[in-house]
Amino acid sequence: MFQNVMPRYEILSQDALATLDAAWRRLVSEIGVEFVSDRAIEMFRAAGQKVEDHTVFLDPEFVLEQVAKAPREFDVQARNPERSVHIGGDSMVFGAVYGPPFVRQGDVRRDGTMEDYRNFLKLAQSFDVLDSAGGVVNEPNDTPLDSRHLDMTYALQTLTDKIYMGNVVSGVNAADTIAMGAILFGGRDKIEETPCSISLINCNSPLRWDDRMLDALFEYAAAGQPVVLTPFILMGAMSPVTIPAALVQQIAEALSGIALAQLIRPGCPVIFGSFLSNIDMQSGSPTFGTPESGIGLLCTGQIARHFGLPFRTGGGLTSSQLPDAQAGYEALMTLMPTFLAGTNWVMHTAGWLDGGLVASYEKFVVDCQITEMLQHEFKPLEIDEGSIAFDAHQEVGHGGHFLGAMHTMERFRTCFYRPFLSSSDNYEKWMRGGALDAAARAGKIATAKIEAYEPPPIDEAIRLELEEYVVRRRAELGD
Amino acid sequence: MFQNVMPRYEILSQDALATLDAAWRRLVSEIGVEFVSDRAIEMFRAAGQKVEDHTVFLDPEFVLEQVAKAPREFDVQARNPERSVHIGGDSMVFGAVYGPPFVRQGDVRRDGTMEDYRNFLKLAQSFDVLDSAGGVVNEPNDTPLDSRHLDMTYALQTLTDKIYMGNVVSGVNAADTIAMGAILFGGRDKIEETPCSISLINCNSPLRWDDRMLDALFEYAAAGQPVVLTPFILMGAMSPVTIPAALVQQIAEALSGIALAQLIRPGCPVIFGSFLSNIDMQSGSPTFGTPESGIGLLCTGQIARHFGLPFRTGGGLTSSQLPDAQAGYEALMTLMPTFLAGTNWVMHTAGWLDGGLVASYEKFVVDCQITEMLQHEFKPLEIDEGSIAFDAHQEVGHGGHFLGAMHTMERFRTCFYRPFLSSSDNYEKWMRGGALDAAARAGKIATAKIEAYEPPPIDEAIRLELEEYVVRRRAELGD
Amino acid sequence: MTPEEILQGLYDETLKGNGPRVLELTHQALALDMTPGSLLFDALIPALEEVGARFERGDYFVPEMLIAGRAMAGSMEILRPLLADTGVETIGKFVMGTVKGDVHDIGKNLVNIMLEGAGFEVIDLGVQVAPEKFVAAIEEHEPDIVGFSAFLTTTMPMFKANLNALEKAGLRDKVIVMVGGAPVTQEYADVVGADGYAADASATVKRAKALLKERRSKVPA
Amino acid sequence: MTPEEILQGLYDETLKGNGPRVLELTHQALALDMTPGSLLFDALIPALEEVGARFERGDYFVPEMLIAGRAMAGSMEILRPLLADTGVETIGKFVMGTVKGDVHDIGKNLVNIMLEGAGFEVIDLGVQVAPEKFVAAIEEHEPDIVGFSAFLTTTMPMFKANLNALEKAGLRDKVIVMVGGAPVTQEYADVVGADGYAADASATVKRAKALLKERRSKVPA
Repeated sequence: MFQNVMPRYEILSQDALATLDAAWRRLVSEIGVEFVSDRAIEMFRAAGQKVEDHTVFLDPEFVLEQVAKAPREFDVQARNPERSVHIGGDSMVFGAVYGPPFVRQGDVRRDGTMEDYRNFLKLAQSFDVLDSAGGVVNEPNDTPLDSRHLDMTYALQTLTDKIYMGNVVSGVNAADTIAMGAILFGGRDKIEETPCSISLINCNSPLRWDDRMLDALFEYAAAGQPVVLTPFILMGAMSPVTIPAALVQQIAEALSGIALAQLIRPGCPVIFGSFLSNIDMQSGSPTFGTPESGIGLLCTGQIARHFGLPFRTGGGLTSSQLPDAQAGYEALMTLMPTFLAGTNWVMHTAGWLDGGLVASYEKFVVDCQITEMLQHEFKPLEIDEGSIAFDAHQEVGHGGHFLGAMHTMERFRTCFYRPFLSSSDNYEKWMRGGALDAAARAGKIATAKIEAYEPPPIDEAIRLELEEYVVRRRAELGD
Repeated sequence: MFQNVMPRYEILSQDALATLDAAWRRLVSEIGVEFVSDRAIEMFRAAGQKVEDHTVFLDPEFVLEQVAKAPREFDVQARNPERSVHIGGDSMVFGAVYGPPFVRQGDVRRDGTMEDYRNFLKLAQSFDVLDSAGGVVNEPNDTPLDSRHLDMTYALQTLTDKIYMGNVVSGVNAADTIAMGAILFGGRDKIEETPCSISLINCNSPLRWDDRMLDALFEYAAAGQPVVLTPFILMGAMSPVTIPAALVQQIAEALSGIALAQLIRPGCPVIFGSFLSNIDMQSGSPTFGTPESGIGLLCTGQIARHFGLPFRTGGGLTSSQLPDAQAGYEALMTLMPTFLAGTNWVMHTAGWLDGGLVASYEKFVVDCQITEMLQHEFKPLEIDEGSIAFDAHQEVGHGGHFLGAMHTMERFRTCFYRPFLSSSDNYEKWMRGGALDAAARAGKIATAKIEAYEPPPIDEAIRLELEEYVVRRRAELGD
Repeated sequence: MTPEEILQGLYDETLKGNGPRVLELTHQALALDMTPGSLLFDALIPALEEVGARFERGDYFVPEMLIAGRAMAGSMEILRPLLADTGVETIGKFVMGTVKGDVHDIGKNLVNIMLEGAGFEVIDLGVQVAPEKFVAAIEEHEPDIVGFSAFLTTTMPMFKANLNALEKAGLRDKVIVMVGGAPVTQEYADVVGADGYAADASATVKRAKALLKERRSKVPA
Repeated sequence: MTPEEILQGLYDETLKGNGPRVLELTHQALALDMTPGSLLFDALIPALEEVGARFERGDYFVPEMLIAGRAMAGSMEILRPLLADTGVETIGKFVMGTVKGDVHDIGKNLVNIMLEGAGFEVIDLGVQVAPEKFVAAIEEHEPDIVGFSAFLTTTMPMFKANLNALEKAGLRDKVIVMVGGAPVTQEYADVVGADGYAADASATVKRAKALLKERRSKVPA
């Protein structure tokens, strides 16, 4: 888990914040938010909010009262206590890509399988920059649909010892995920005390919360498991084309979802989510790593801090089909602002390709490399006599070199970050090494890591109990 | 010319600045700076500084007095007045890569030629994000050495109508460049009034200014042409391995060079230069786009502002041999901080590969793409009723789409930045298009731009006079 | 205005997406006793083919596509009953929906825009459309084609469920079935037994026209 | 200490770059009447070969290379005159400089570090070395190899100027000429008539050793 103690880059003036503040209040109270769930509607009605059909017209002050119940910061436990994380404040917690139906390895693009899924989990376990494999690193299309969530959760719990994300396809799946968490951590009371999963609840923007997502939300919130309430906005399609409008809509959607979570269980840990990019207005394709999404991301951080909530945004996003130059610059075009904004929970950190439709082995390694570089870049400078190194100048004089100075001898192993993927070989050496581009080298690293993978030890009794649960539930679900 | 009115990202505390301030004073006064030039030494001696052999022990207050004479901001004129630039303040001015002996096009890496040089100038003229082709976009190895500077300057003056950089190989070359500038702009008084070139004077770090560079400095400063005094620091070799030490050394070197420029001609426009990266301590290779260089860059901007000077740093730097993912993320890893710091003069913006040894056609296009994206990202948000778009929500309601909303209709052509290189084609469309990666697409764009290039009109009489000058001087130089 | 001028006007204004003016010209044309068929085939459809071509070339943006389609749809409201009376074939009728369990509709909306732009009459059932709803809509509207859109690998199996429901209702042979959505592939479409698949909106229009032509060449109208 | 222990100690301490201790052990060894040749071939050179191997593998960093080389150089100061007396061949003597007009020296310094690390005696003439200075240094030090380093395409022609100066001074056949630097290529080295080129420091060591071996196999020592 990375601590970002560098300054935040904030670009909204106080005036601008005030304008956005006035605007979301107007949106929730005059346009209202649709909750496609009778349970949710009843809760809002009982709390005195104006309800028409499935639309709730929210009193902004009521919303803020609910939001105030959410903790500013909280812990999520991993089965390896060293991997437990803290969400909020200066912490930045990173998870891998989430959701791609396809997988790319080298030149081949194909349906993702359970084999791929397990491989990506091994990679996620192997890279220290990642605090979590996430949840659906790729869709394992070769496993039965109704019980797939059991297989994925079991894999997350056994192949990695890091925190993981909960399945949100339905309320039933959510309940299974919680039950398996309770087994792993020794009882539901244990995970209600310190949660063990984070779940992604997306808003069907504009201004609509969908029944499936809400069913999952009810389960997780009731169990005190953190939920990321994410307005999922591609400007131009799901929001107006202007960034301020998207920001306002994002506040309205996220806070309305958070308010519901607090009605379900006051004090339930929540994360202010954001997934903000735009479509290409010519073709209609979603685009990623765009200037607009970068600006939106920086503003989002500032807004979340304004409401005193931990937030999620960013990742190694790109529209590119290959781990090429475009993938490199687009991923960083989102990851750099992710750090500048001090994002607390970062999904899609590694592996994302083709607008999230593809999980790529090579891109996974590229993204881990970029993230590790950023984690080094966002460290505070230590300025003291030692680092000012006057003595080194006395030793070296004018026009000399510092390769053998005492000051260098004391520090040379650790003074600079040494990348594992980037190459600084000169031309001849690079040619001798096979003239591999970054993608090819990344592929080799991925293969090597998967081969070298060692499963983290787990109590056999617990593993058996999890396995029995999976077998029993699979039968009950009829797969 | 881009105006960056976004906030600057500053990471040094006041205390840290004060410590660095104390340290450079100690460096210049106790270790001193070596000037391998009797003329320079005489000037410092005459100005009352303590001199021993070729080392000057500078009084920091004296240095600051000289620095105070340099203008905070100044103009540089291009022969097309619309391309003239302002250096300093919020302006960011971009030039292409400078100095590579080799060229890469597709799979081929070879010695650069005059043909390549002219091609790169055409590219630089074609991309609006660039304000200048720079100077030695690649070394034209197939032209005679002694008169090469004449050919390059002539090409810069005729193939582009943007500002250009002066040749610094020797005092003679500098004088020729100035003379050709005088021809182009109608007399030496015209270019002394508003300069027409910028020249790069590198410090032979640590703490040594070399005779060749100083010879060129004397010429340019006397003619009132701006000089970029650049400590060229690869930490670990030319400076101690700690960033604060490199920053202190950079201040000492840059300010001492600036002081000399002011002694030569008080008020001479100068730019606080910085080229700061590190070597790999294992292999000794220079590395670029590193976390350390990113941090150094951000600090440099803050330091230059502290001294009230325009500054140079950044660029699309990378160690990569190919325009691959590494080239993409390393270039942006430097270019993003370049914008965050509000760099006034950016060299090596486009085309840099292999640690600056190679100018690449494809990378040139990739970098222009990245820079154009950043120029869009670093625009202030307009927050007003129109951009908040409440009416659009009234029109669309919950869960609808905004593709046809009035608000969208009014803005769809210009609301989002549309990249010229990045592709957001979906998989099938991309396959139909030939499954080209970003480098391949960039190569096509480069070829198309060079073919479509139209020379900017020039007064034939002036062109003839320039040509005559080149012919006459070439004969005098014996080539 | 002469009939020629009216046709030219209809073409130009449809291209621009000027709905009110297209309606006005439609009324004027009918007042001059011009045939609905000539309006459709000599002005509206050529206009929308040009719109499609411009979109493909990258000249037209999605919103332009959309308003051109809307302008044409306005005119078609008036022409459709008249065309039915005269027995002229329209391009075709398309029932479209995102499958049950799935709320992704941006892709589907784009497809609808393009289909309308190409002269199809589109009935959009929205998102989360259950098999019974598809069956009911097909019975009510008797479309030429039905489209299922799915964006989740977990909802793609609904294609099969929908097809089974059509079988059961005895409608499978009465309608062409197309499927699409980001995770869908041609292979998957073949496996579930759909008649057609397309990867994006303009491909959908081409494929839909081709399938219709094929069908009509087999089945007498 | 036994002679075995001393050799082991020399090997270990050279590997660590512990200069003072290496000197001490050298003195102890000579006090025990061990031969300079055995110190050189059974401890120092094997140690430096291991250093080179570790560097190549990426285990050793440049500064470690540098202090190991310095440690050995310290011992060689003492051994060299003794070896000369006994007629044992040392690894070789290398005069190195950056050519006139060029101030780039990082690459050259690295090469020097690696050469010293491999046991060469290196005389570094610094930067901006004029042809006359190379000639004078070769006359004074009688090296086996001279190296010209250039980093600018504008200073690479100095290779030719240096070679001409050697010709004129009648030294061209007395010394192996190597060239290098970032913009230099094998082709260029061939064109100007240098004996060897290498692209980086470890390649330089390999190439230098190979050239020496070749030369010595031809010319009797």
